[in-house]
Amino acid sequence: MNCKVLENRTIARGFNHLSLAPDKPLGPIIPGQFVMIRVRESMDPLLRRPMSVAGFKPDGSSFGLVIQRIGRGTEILASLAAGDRVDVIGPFGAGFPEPPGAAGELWIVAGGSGVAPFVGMLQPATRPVCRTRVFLGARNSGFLLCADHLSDGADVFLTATEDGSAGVKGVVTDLVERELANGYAPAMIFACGPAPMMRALEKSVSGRDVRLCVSLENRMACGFGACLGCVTKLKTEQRYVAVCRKGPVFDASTIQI
Amino acid sequence: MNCKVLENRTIARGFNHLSLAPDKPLGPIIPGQFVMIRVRESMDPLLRRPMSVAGFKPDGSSFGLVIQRIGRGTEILASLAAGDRVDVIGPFGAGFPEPPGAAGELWIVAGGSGVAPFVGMLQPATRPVCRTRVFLGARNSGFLLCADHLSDGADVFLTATEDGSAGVKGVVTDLVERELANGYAPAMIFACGPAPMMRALEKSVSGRDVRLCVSLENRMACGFGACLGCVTKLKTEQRYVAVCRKGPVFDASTIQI
Amino acid sequence: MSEVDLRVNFAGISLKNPIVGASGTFGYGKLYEQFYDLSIIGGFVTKGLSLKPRPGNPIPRICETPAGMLNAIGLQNIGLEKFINRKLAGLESVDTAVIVNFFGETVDEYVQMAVKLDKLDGVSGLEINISCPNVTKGGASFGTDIDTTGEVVSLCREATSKPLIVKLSPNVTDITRFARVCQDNGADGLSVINTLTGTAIDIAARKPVLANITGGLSGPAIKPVALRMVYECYRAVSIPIFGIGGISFARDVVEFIMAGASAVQVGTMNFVNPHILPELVSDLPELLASLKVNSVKEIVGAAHHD
Amino acid sequence: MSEVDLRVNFAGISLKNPIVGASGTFGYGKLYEQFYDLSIIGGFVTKGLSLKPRPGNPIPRICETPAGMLNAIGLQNIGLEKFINRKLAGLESVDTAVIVNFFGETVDEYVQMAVKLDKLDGVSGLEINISCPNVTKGGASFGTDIDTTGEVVSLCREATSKPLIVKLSPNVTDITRFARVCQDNGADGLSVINTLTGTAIDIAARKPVLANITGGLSGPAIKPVALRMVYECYRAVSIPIFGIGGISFARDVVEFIMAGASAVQVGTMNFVNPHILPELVSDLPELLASLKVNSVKEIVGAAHHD
Ligand SMILES: Cc1cc2nc3c(=O)[nH]c(=O)nc-3n(C[C@H](O)[C@H](O)[C@H](O)COP(=O)(O)OP(=O)(O)OC[C@H]3O[C@@H](n4cnc5c(N)ncnc54)[C@H](O)[C@@H]3O)c2cc1C
Ligand SMILES: Cc1cc2nc3c(=O)[nH]c(=O)nc-3n(C[C@H](O)[C@H](O)[C@H](O)COP(=O)(O)OP(=O)(O)OC[C@H]3O[C@@H](n4cnc5c(N)ncnc54)[C@H](O)[C@@H]3O)c2cc1C
Ligand SMILES: Cc1cc2nc3c(=O)[nH]c(=O)nc-3n(C[C@H](O)[C@H](O)[C@H](O)COP(=O)(O)O)c2cc1C
Ligand SMILES: Cc1cc2nc3c(=O)[nH]c(=O)nc-3n(C[C@H](O)[C@H](O)[C@H](O)COP(=O)(O)O)c2cc1C
Ligand code: FES
Ligand code: FES
Repeated sequence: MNCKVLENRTIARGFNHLSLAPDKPLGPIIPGQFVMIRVRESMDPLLRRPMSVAGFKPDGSSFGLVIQRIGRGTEILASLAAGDRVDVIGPFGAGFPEPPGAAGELWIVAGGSGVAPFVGMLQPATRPVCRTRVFLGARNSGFLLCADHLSDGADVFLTATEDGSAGVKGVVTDLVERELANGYAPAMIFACGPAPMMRALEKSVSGRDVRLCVSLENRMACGFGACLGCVTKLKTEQRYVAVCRKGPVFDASTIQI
Repeated sequence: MNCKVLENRTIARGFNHLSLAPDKPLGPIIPGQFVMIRVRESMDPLLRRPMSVAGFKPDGSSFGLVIQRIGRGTEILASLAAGDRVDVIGPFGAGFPEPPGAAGELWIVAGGSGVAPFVGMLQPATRPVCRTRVFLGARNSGFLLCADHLSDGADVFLTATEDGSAGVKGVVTDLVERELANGYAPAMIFACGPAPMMRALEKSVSGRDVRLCVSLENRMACGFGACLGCVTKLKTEQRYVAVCRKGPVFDASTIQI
Repeated sequence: MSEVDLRVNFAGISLKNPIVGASGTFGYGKLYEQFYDLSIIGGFVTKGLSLKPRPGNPIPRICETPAGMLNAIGLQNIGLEKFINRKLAGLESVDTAVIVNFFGETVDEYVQMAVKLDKLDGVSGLEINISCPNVTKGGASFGTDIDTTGEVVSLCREATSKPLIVKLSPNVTDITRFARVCQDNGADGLSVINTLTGTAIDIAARKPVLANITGGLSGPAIKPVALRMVYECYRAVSIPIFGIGGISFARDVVEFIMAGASAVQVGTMNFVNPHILPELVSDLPELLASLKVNSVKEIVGAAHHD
Repeated sequence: MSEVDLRVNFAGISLKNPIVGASGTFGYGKLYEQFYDLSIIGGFVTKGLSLKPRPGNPIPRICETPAGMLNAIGLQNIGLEKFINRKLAGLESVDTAVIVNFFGETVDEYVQMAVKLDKLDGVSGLEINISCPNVTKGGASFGTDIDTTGEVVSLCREATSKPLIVKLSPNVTDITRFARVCQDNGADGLSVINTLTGTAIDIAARKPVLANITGGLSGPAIKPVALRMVYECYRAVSIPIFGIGGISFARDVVEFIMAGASAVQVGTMNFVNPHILPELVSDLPELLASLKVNSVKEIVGAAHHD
C-alpha cells in the first residue's frame, strides 16, 4: 500500500506525528491494530517497522502514526516530509476487544507512544458507549502526547508526570492505584506503554474483578504470522503464540508480560 | 566532504546535471579528476560512485556533475533535490595532462556522459591556450549534452548524431576520421566516452604523430588506491596499475583499452 | 513476452513457474491468501515439521542485521498430525505445488516422518531439513556430518517414492561433498542453501541478542555465498537444485538459474514484501525476453558454458 | 570520558587503541596520510605480501553486493623486497603498530617470508594469511586444511620471535578446530575472519561477474557470521583475537570485543569512508563511558559471562 505523507509534526522532543493518505482507502480499522512500514526502498534497514494506527478518518482516506525516535528506522521515518511516499502494509493484528457496554466503565492507561491506539479509540466516530477514564503518564508536561485529543474523547482525564509539571506527581500507575483505592471499579482496563507500566498494572488489578488488556511491542519481522519471531509465552500452556496475529493486545491473564 | 545540492536539472532523457556546493571550498581541480559520492547513508548501496567533475567555480565554492542514470546508485543520485546533502570525497586521480602549447592543436572527443571532464576544461578560467577542436557525438540532437557550454569554449565545434538530427549523420569517430583525412593534425587528442569509441580512436591515430589520452571508467570500490579493484593492464609490462591513482586518464599507447 | 516458458519439472514436481516460497517464511501457505491467490506461484515449502509439535525457542528470536536478519525460531511447528488434519485439507483446492519440509531429532524420526508423508496425496514433494540439532550426537547439526547425512537420505529414500529433496547447510567447508552424498544416496534434488550461522551482541545487556545465542542469517546479505554454493553444486551433481538465499528481484532469480538452479525459493523477502512472489512471477518473463531467453529451462547453468 | 582506557596489549603488540586497518584495504599505510595522521589509530595490517611481486587477477575484480562487496584481487602486491625498501622506511616516523600480512604458495615460501620479516625493526607483528591457494595441493586453500595449517604455523613459529598472528578462513565447518591448532602450534594471536567465498552472475553476459569466478565477500553483510566465529574462538582458545568483518560503527567494535575480540580490524568500510578509523577512535570512549565501561580490557568476552 503506497501512502503519501500529508503532514509530519514534532509533538514532543523525540516524538513525531505523521499523517498518511493511502492510495486506496483503508478498510475498517480496529483500535489497537498496527501497520508495518517500510523504512525506505533499500536492503538496509531491511525489515519493516511496526507502528500502531493512531487515529484514522472513518472513510479510510487517511490515518495517523505517533513515532518515537529510538533508532535508525524511526529516525528515517520521522524525517519524512509532506509529499514523500512510504510503503505500508496492514492493518494487522486483532486490536482491542469490544469495550464494556453502557453500564460498565473503561479505563485507558497510556505511557509514551502507547497513546497511539487510543487516539483512534476515542475519536467521535468510534468512541465507546461506556464511561471512559483516561490515565496518561509522562516524564513532564511536555511529553503528555496527544493530551488534547484524548481528553476530548474521555469522560474523566487524569495525568501524572514524574516531575509534577502537570497533573499528579508520580507515575501513571500510582494514579491508577489511587483511583482503585478510592473505590472506582472499571469493568475493563486497556493499557499500552512500557513493560514496567504493564507489569505494575497487572499487580494492581490482581484479585479484582477487572479485565486487563495490554498491547505488546515484541520485535517483529513480518507482522502477519509468517516468521514466528514475535511470539509471547502463554501463561496457561507451554506454548508460544504470535503477537502479530493473536495480539498485539492480550488479556493480561493469559500471557507472560 | 559534505555538499549541498544547489540545483538538479534533467539535461536529456536519462541524464541530469547536478550542482553541488561543498561546505569547505575545494582545492584546485584538474579536468579529468573525479569525485566519489556516497549514494546515501545506508549499507545498501554500499560503495561510493565515481563521477567526473563537470565544471567548477575557480574559487572551489561549487562544482557540477553530469550523471547518466544507468542503475540504482545513479537513479538515487539523480533524484536529489536542491537543499539535499550528499557526502563526497575527492577530487581524485591525475586528470588530463597539460594540453599542447599555443602552437599545437587539441582535439576533444566526447560521447554520452563523457562530456563531463571537458566542461571544466573549456571554462573561461581554465581553457587551454592552444586551438581546440571539439567533437561531440550522440544518438540524436536531444543527447548532445552540454553542447552550448562546449561550443562556447571551443575554437571549432563539430557534432555527429546517429540519426542525423544534428551535425553530421554517423558516429563521432567518423567525424574524427574525416578531419584527419582532411589533413588537420592535432598534437593531442583527449577522449572520454564509451569503450568502443575509444578503441575506434586508437585505430584512427595509429601510425600518426598524435598523443591520444583516454579517460577510463573502471569499476571502483575506493577511488584512492586502497582496494586495487580498478586496475588496468599496462601494454608494456605484465603489470596492473590502479586507474583511480595513475589515471583515470592514460596515454592510450601505454594501456590496453 | 507471454511466450516465455516458465514451466519447470523439478525432480518430478511440476512447477508452473520457478518461484517457490521457502520453508519457515511461508507458514503452511494459507497465510498468504490474504495477499494473493496461491495458484499464481510455482509452489511453496511448509514450515519445518516434526513428528510432535514443538514450542520453539524463547524470545528474542529475531534480530535485524545489515541487509539481512538472524532467526532462532527453534523449529516451532504444529507437528505432523495437526498439519495433516488442519492445514493440508485446506490446500486441496489450491493449484500450486506443496512441498513439505521436515526434520527429526534422530535418524529414526526422519524415517518415521518420511513414511507418513509418503501417503499424503496433497503433498508434491518432501524436503529434508538436515540443518537441525542431532540429539543423539550431542546436538551437533546433522547437516555438517557427512555420514549421518548419507544415512538419513538413504533411509528416507527407502521410505518414500515421492520426490525427495535435501536442503543443505552452508556451514561446511565443502558443500559439494554433501551434494554428492545426497545424490549417491538417492536424493532427487537439492535445496541450496539454508541459513548461515551468525550472532549479534546486545552491548547494553552484555550478552547475545538472541536467547539461543546464535541464529541463522538470511536475506540479501547472504546472496553471494548462496550463489557460489549453487554454482559449485551444479558442477558436482546432476540432480536439480533449488537456489535459495536473499532473492529479492527478478534479476536475482536469473542469477541463480544461470548459476545452476532449476528453480528458486524466496524466504526473508516475503516478510519485507508479502507480494514478492507474484511480483517475481510477473517480472520474470519480461526480464527473460529482454535477455532473448525463451524458457527457464534453456538457461539453467548458463553461466558455466564458456 | 577521556578517562576510558583504550590501550590494548595484543599478543605483545602495544596498541594505543583497538582500532586497526585490515589487510588488503589499507595498502602499505601511507595512502591514508592524505586523510589523517596515522598515529591516531592503533595500527594497520599491510596488503598481503609474498616473496616475489604478484600481478594479481584480471578484471573485473570487484562487485558490489547487498551491504557488502566481492573482491578477487588475487593477492596483487609489490613483493617483500620493494616493501622493505620503498614502504617500510617511510613508516619509521609514524607512531602506530605496523603488522605485516604475508602468504606463500608453498609451506617453504611461508617460512622464508617469516625468516626475512623477523629481522625488520619497523614491523610490530606478523599476520599469516592462510586463505590463499596452496599450489602444491592443487590450489585448494591452506586455510581449509587442518594439517597444513598446523605445519605452516609451527614452522613460522620457529622462524620468528615476533608476535605471530594467524588469520583464519571462515569457509570451514568448525573454525574452532583451526583456532586450536594455531594455538597449539605456537600462534600468539588470531585474526577472525577473512572473507567468505561468494560469487555474482552477470546475467547479460551469462557468466560470473568476476574474472576469477569467485571472490571474497566482505563488509557489513558478513558481520553476524564474523561475530559468531569470534564468539566461538574465544571459548576455544586463550590467545587474543582480532575481530574482523563488517565493522562500521563504534557499537560494532563493542559487539566484537564483548564477543571475545581484544582488538578489531576494519576493512571494507575504509573504502566507503576513508576517515572511519579516526572516527571510531573518537566515538569509542563516549560509547564505552555511556555503558559504564572504564577500559577496553575489562569487556573482552563480556558476552560470555552469564
Ligand atoms: C504492535 C506494535 C506497535 C507499535 N507501535 C508503535 C507506535 O505507535 N509508536 C512507536 O513509536 N513505536 C511503536 N512500536 C515500536 C516500534 O516498532 C519500534 O520502536 C521501532 O521498530 C524501532 O525501530 P528503529 O529502527 O528506530 O530501532 P532499532 O533499534 O534500530 O531497530 C532494530 C530492530 O529492532 C526492532 N525493535 C527495536 N525496538 C523495538 C520495540 N520497542 N518494539 C518492537 N520492535 C523493536 C525494530 O523493528 C528493528 O527490527 C510498536 C511496536 C509493535 C510491535
Ligand atoms: C573515473 C570515473 C568517472 C566517471 N564519471 C562519470 C560521469 O561523469 N558521469 C556518469 O554518468 N558516469 C560516470 N562514471 C560511471 C559511473 O560511475 C557509473 O555509471 C555508476 O557508478 C553506476 O552506478 P549505478 O549504481 O547507477 O549502477 P549499478 O550497475 O547498479 O552499479 C553497481 C556497481 O558497479 C559499478 N559500475 C556500474 N557501471 C559502472 C561504470 N560504467 N563505470 C564504473 N563503475 C560502474 C558501480 O559503481 C557500482 O559499484 C564514471 C566512472 C569512473 C570510474
Ligand atoms: C524465520 C525463518 C525461519 C526458517 N525456518 C526454516 C525451517 O523451518 N526449515 C528450513 O529448512 N529452513 C528454514 N529457514 C531457512 C529458509 O527457508 C531459507 O533457506 C533461508 O532463509 C535463506 O533464504 P532467504 O535469504 O531468501 O531467506 C527459515 C528462515 C527464516 C528467515
Ligand atoms: C579488496 C580487499 C582485499 C583484501 N586483501 C587481503 C589480503 O591481502 N590479505 C588478507 O589476509 N585479507 C585480505 N582481505 C580481507 C580483509 O582484511 C578482511 O579480513 C575482510 O575484508 C573482512 O573485513 P571487512 O568486512 O571489514 O572488510 C581483503 C579484503 C578486501 C575487501
Ligand atoms: S511478526 Fe512474524 S509472526 Fe509475528
Ligand atoms: S578504486 Fe580502489 S584502488 Fe582504485
